[in-house]
Amino acid sequence: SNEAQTAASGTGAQALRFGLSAEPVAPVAGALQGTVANTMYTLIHRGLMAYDSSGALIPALAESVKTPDAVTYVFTLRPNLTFQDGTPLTATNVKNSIAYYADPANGSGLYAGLKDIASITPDGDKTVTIVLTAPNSAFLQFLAVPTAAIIPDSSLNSKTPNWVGVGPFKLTSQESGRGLVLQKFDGYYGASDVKLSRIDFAYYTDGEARTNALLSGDVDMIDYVPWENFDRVSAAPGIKLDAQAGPFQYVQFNISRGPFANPKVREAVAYALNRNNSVKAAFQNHGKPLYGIVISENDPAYNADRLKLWDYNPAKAKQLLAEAGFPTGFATTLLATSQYAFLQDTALAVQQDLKAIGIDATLDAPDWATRLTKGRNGDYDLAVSGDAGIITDPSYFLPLVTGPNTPQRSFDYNNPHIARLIDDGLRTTDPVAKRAAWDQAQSLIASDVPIATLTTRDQAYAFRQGVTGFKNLPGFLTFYSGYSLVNTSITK
Amino acid sequence: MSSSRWARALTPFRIVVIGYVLILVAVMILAPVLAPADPLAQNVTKRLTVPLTDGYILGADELGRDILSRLMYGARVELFIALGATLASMVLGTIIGLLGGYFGGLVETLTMRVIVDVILAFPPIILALLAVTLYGPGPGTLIVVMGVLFAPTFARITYGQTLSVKREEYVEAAIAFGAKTVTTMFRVVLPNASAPTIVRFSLTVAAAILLESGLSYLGLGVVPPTPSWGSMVAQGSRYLSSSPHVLLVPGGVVVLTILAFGVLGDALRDVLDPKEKRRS
Amino acid sequence: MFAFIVTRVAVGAGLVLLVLTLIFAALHLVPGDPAVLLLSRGDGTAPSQAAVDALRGQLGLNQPLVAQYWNFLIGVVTGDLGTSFRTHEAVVASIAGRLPRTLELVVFATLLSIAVGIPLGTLAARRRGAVDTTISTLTSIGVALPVFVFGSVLVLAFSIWLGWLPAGGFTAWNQDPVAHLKGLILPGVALAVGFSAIIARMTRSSVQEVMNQDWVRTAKSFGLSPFRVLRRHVLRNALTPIVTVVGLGFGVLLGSTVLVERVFNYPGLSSLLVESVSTRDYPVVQGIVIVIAVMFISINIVVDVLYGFLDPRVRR
Amino acid sequence: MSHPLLSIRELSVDFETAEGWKPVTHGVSLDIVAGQTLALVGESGSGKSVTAMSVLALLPLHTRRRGSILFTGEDLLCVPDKRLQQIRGRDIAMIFQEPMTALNPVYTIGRQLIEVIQSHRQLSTAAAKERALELLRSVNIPEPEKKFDHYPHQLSGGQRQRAMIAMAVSSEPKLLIADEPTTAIDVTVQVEILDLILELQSRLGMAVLIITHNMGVVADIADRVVVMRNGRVVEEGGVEDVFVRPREAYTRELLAAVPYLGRAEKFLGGLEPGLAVTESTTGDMTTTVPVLELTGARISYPGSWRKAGFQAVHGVDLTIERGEIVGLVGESGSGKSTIGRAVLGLLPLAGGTLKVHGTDVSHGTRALARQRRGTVSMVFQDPASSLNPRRTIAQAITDPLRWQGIQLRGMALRERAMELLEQVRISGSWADRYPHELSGGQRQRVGIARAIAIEPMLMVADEPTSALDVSVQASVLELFLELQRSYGFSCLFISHDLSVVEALANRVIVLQKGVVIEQGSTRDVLQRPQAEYTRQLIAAAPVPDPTVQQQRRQARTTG
Ligand SMILES: Nc1ncnc2c1ncn2[C@@H]1O[C@H](COP(=O)(O)OP(=O)(O)OP(=O)(O)O)[C@@H](O)[C@H]1O
Ligand SMILES: Nc1ncnc2c1ncn2[C@@H]1O[C@H](COP(=O)(O)OP(=O)(O)OP(=O)(O)O)[C@@H](O)[C@H]1O
Ligand SMILES: [Mg+2]
Ligand SMILES: [Mg+2]
Repeated sequence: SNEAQTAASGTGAQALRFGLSAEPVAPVAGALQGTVANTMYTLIHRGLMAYDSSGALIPALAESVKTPDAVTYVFTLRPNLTFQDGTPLTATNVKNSIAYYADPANGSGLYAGLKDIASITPDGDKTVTIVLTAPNSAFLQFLAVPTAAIIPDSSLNSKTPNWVGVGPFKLTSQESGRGLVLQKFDGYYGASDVKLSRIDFAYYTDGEARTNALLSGDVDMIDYVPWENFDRVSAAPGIKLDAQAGPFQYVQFNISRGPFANPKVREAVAYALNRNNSVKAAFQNHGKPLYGIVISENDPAYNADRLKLWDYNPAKAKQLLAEAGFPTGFATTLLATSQYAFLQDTALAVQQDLKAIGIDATLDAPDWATRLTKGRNGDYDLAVSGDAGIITDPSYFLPLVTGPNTPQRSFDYNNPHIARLIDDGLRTTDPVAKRAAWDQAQSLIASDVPIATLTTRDQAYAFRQGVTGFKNLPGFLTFYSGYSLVNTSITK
Repeated sequence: MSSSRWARALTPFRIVVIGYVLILVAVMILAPVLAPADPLAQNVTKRLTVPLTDGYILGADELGRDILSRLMYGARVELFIALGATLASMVLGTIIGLLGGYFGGLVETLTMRVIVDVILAFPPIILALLAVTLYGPGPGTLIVVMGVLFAPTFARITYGQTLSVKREEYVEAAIAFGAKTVTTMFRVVLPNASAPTIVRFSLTVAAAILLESGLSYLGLGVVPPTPSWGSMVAQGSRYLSSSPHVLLVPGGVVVLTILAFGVLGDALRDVLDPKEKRRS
Repeated sequence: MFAFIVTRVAVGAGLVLLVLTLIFAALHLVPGDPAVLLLSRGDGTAPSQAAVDALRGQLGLNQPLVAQYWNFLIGVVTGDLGTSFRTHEAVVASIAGRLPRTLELVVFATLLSIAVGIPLGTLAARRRGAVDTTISTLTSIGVALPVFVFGSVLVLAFSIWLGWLPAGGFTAWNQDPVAHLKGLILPGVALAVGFSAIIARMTRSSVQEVMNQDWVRTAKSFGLSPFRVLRRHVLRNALTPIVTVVGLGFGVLLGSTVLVERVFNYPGLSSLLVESVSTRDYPVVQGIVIVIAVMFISINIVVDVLYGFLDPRVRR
Repeated sequence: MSHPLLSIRELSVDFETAEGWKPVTHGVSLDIVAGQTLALVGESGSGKSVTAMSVLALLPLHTRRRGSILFTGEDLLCVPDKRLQQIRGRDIAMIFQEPMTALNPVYTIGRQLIEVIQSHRQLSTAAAKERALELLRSVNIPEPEKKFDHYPHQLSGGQRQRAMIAMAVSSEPKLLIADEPTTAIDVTVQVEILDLILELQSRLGMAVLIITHNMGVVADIADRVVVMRNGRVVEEGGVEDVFVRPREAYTRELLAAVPYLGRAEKFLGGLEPGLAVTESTTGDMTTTVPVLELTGARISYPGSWRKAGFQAVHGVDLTIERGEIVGLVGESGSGKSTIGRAVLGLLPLAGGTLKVHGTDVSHGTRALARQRRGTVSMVFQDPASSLNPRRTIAQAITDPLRWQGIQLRGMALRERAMELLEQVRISGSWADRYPHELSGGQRQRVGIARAIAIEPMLMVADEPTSALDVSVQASVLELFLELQRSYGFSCLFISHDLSVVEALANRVIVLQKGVVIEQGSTRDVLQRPQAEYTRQLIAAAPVPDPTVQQQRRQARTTG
């Protein structure tokens, strides 16, 4: 059937059949709605900034960005930008969109990054000037988050499905539960470089089914290859696997009660974890042990010497426990979820590690929805989580040490010192100072242990050999790899 | 029950099957003595070891745990849950179906409609979620959930049979000879309506193991790392193409056990049918 | 019979209301906040409380429960099942899109199971010994094989190695009838394996029971062919428990094809239900439950009427 | 003698039991010539039905036949199944002993008839239906068009039996095997059925193998008689010879036990029906309440689906005093069994009142039903379907005792079961058999044993001796009289056999089409019948004397 459609859409047309790991929810302006939603945003929408195939920040709707001073950004828009519904994109649209995302009342996930905006001024039709209250080295990264798209004013509410963008592809049809079709949007500013004429997305929730669809030739490309299938997929002839270290896993603590209120106990946990085991157990070795806090190699704060805050040292862990007053350990609970097998396996590995130092943790593995509620309400002692920053700047770590309780941070944990240091790093324009602040923050993290990190995991796309130009973006950006579909082409 | 009917029902095949079940029971009881390793001990470096290597007789699972030991301990959990749930649902369902079919009218509406139809129409996953929320996960909750889920099947089967059997003349005869209603229902109608129930029993054991597997998969079942066959199958299915033994070994045991219960169910049916004389 | 059906339908309506109430209560009892879930990235950061509150307000979740329940009932009565929290699609529309697919799959699987199960069970009952043992082994494997395992094996064999059939997915009939039918085969077979095994088992027992009856001897004595005796005098009389099981199985399949739908990526009702439960998409869950309840109750009415057709003694 | 159509030679049938092969018949030999009727008589359980069923290989599985069965020269023991299938129904047709269980409950008798008709002849369904109706008419089923659409359970015992007969004669076979074909049919209809058979016989040269306990029937239609006992043929000969000059002691015994209408005093060793308690001494009717009192009873069967209900009994008055045996006779389908079931509370009254022991139980509430318990019992017309197939006969007999809390100890129960079995002349060692392992007559006796087990005050006995050979019948009847004498039990005795009624009943009630047309003391009714129907009945009652029967038949055909 797909072939038939391709033929119908004209000769020389390139149609990519993409097996997507979930059905995208109806996009809501500003909301962070998950991996597949991000993929849709990268295709349908555009913001002022974007990432190129190497993961470098590039101007998108903005032709250029000038920063006359540390708090001023002047964006010059590309000419003749039009939305997919035919209306022109104006500087006012830019202002309205960004202002909307900067307002916490709108439920925007970008609020943290945009809250420093003091003013947004459209100058005529071409330029928009944004002034911040303080310097923010991650500001442009926030604008490159796919959801920071510039959209028609009519989409700036939580009711209208946010399907109209200025991106390279346009939604043409959608069938609930089955898939959707995107067609090349000729009004896109870079349309001449876009090779694909259309992308047929089919939803494959089950990882095995997704893999099989690729292997049997039902689709050309899939996202989120299950770790169990990495080897099978890379071994398959004519199939290419593109993996990048992505999110990180960690143990979070409930600080409000019990032994984990004591930093020594948390530190003991951090030393007790056999991270090599976790990588094997949960990701069939397709990940890396993580002894500290993830940071992008490209970030000025990156310091190869400070990547290890803890190591695997059960003896030390026991000693720390004894110092904390638990020489014989104690019993506790470990919250995970059964909905994501990798989290459950991670939890099982952690459970065994804890047992080795005398902490007897009973596993609680409800479904994801319940897991979130429990996490949010502090209804746990220990929990395992996976997370990724929406930006690569180390300030992604802020919500884990300060701010309101969320399901995935240590419950009631709050360390203003660490928060301050990270914030300092964000505010400075001096790379050296940023690195110093981050180093200092790391020292505090090492002993106060807001979370005990465990592993990073690889996120992989896989595609037929005929698919070229696609690139899985490194690190957290892997979730924004849809950006590189702009450069992708396909030969049958 | 004459011993001869038992003797007749015992074909060599069935004797082998009974032997298997006895072994199973022995393993259940003696798991701590027989198991070669701690069923919970992980050795991730040995993960997915294939059978008969490195001292893993049946191989190791994704966390490097000894599959044989997990199977042995898992038998306890599994059979407790599967048999418990099946028995509970059978007793419950049969009584409901019998009441509904025998009395008809309001009793039928209350039993077959208000209880059975409503349970059937209620999505199992929500029921399971609810039960786990209210009682916490674990074998007890599983038995309750599956007992409730399977009872309607037994009820409907018994109901259908009861409708027919209660019109038989020997039932009238029992009534005429003063059998109390309870006696008529349970001693006269039920034995003559129960052949499908017996067959269904073994099928339900199978369904229970499968459902346990499914629920474990959804985190509504046995709490990991406690081994249960169902959860082993569920976990193992992820490795179907890469390390099939993780699935095939517990899967095989499940199949064998279900086969055994099926064969025993058939044997029991044959024994309970006085007209069944044939030797297989 | 007419009165019987009318009463049953009336009672059925009451039951649907009961199911509705129970499902409403259950959904609100089960933890998990739809707003939080909607605003959470797959497994990433959590949304701000302000955003959650705003969304809750918009979804109507901040109203008192009684009011929510009332609105829900009014909606049901007026045929408006609301819109999905997740996709903003009208619930009626999403169900209307998916129900026919599931129905088609389930009907296909049921017919296949009947076509395989009844002959197999009859054969087992008539021929004892090796045939019986073989069939009973096969059916045990059939009931013991989890669909997700058997389904995966089917895909490996027929899609990846042989490449005869699609690994999954769904093609609309009007798009490509052949592809549509091809897409039905593997999931249908995967569903039918367990179901046909169950039917075979029930048939075996039931047929055995009837074969010993005197009227079978009468039929034989008049020189009816063995096949005719079997069909008209054995199977026909053995049908009651088989019909029960088929009716039940059909209903159960309707609501629980989720695993098959997953393995074969078949966009049916069941996967929508499970997805909606896991995202706490209340309107969709409620809508599907209504549909399934109505179908279940109707099937049971049909089965009960069938009992009368099958056995004149139970007519009323 | 011409060449036999069917020739059974040295036939031995064994049943496989837990203890190995158990022989049931030993070297049975008999010949049937075309156009002739052979009557197979003998003790109940002697292997008559087994022999008959061997012919068409209809025995249950796990039986073994040895010897030979030659049918037109072909040995049926060795023919392939396909051939057997051709012979069955077309060349040899069989009427089974128990028509309730022999008919498929889920098809109307019409459909079953059509199926049989079409099985050996290419006929359109319409033509087959026509033929079916014709057959129903020829076996004297009232309102055949209506009954055509009835299911077996909606027919009376005799109607089912006639449906069975219609099926068997539908193909006009060369050989008709009739196993007790008229047990549930009143004598007037019986005569017509026998006429039908004889007519077929003379028209087609059909041979008939009839198994019966009714010596009157034997005398009426048989050319030759074979007497069986304990699985062996003990005597064989022409009908005259056997009746007039029986050679074997057993045959003589058998004939001596035959009741003869109008000669009740010779029967039952001179025992006479006991006198009803009320009549016996004072004649004062007010001091004792009747055991059973039906006034203006109307009984209907409910309709189902679109079919209307059927009123079977229209305003019947019936009283049974304590210690009285009342014979209920009448046309087949006249509502006798229906009344019996109503008395037991198995059917509700649509009108009128029913009093048991003076208590009004017309509106069968549970409490009233309980009162009836322990005092009223029943022998069902169809022994096969009224016995629970999953209970051994000992259990079947003692279950009522346990249900009524009369005796609850294991061993005692078993002993009582043995004792009751012996009373109906079944060996106590059979206690653990299941009903399907018995012969028809044995099953019937189990039903009787069950009914007397609770020592009821009132018993409804629906054709309790129809399947019994005369000698067993005699002992059962004696048993009844003994019970009547020993504790004054009362009985509603439903029967088609007027000679039995005469021997046993104090009073007789004649029923026709759901209405009582005559009642009175046995002597009055049977010797001075008032109603035309009663007169017909008495005239039609066969007598166990070939010469008399011969004369009657001649009188009928000429007159
Ligand atoms: N379940 C039923 N539904 C409708 N009609 C019935 C039903 N049972 C019996 N009848 C009808 O009621 C009438 C009386 O039946 P009943 O069995 O009382 O006759 P009977 O006098 O015992 O005859 P027989 O001597 O043949 O046994 C018959 O005409 C029969 O067709
Ligand atoms: N299925 C069986 N299993 C064991 N014994 C049986 C079975 N069927 C019949 N018999 C026995 O075989 C013997 C002959 O039975 P059969 O039915 O031929 O008797 P019958 O002469 O027809 O008697 P009746 O006049 O009582 O019908 C009986 O003693 C009976 O108990
Ligand atoms: Mg007989
Ligand atoms: Mg009768």
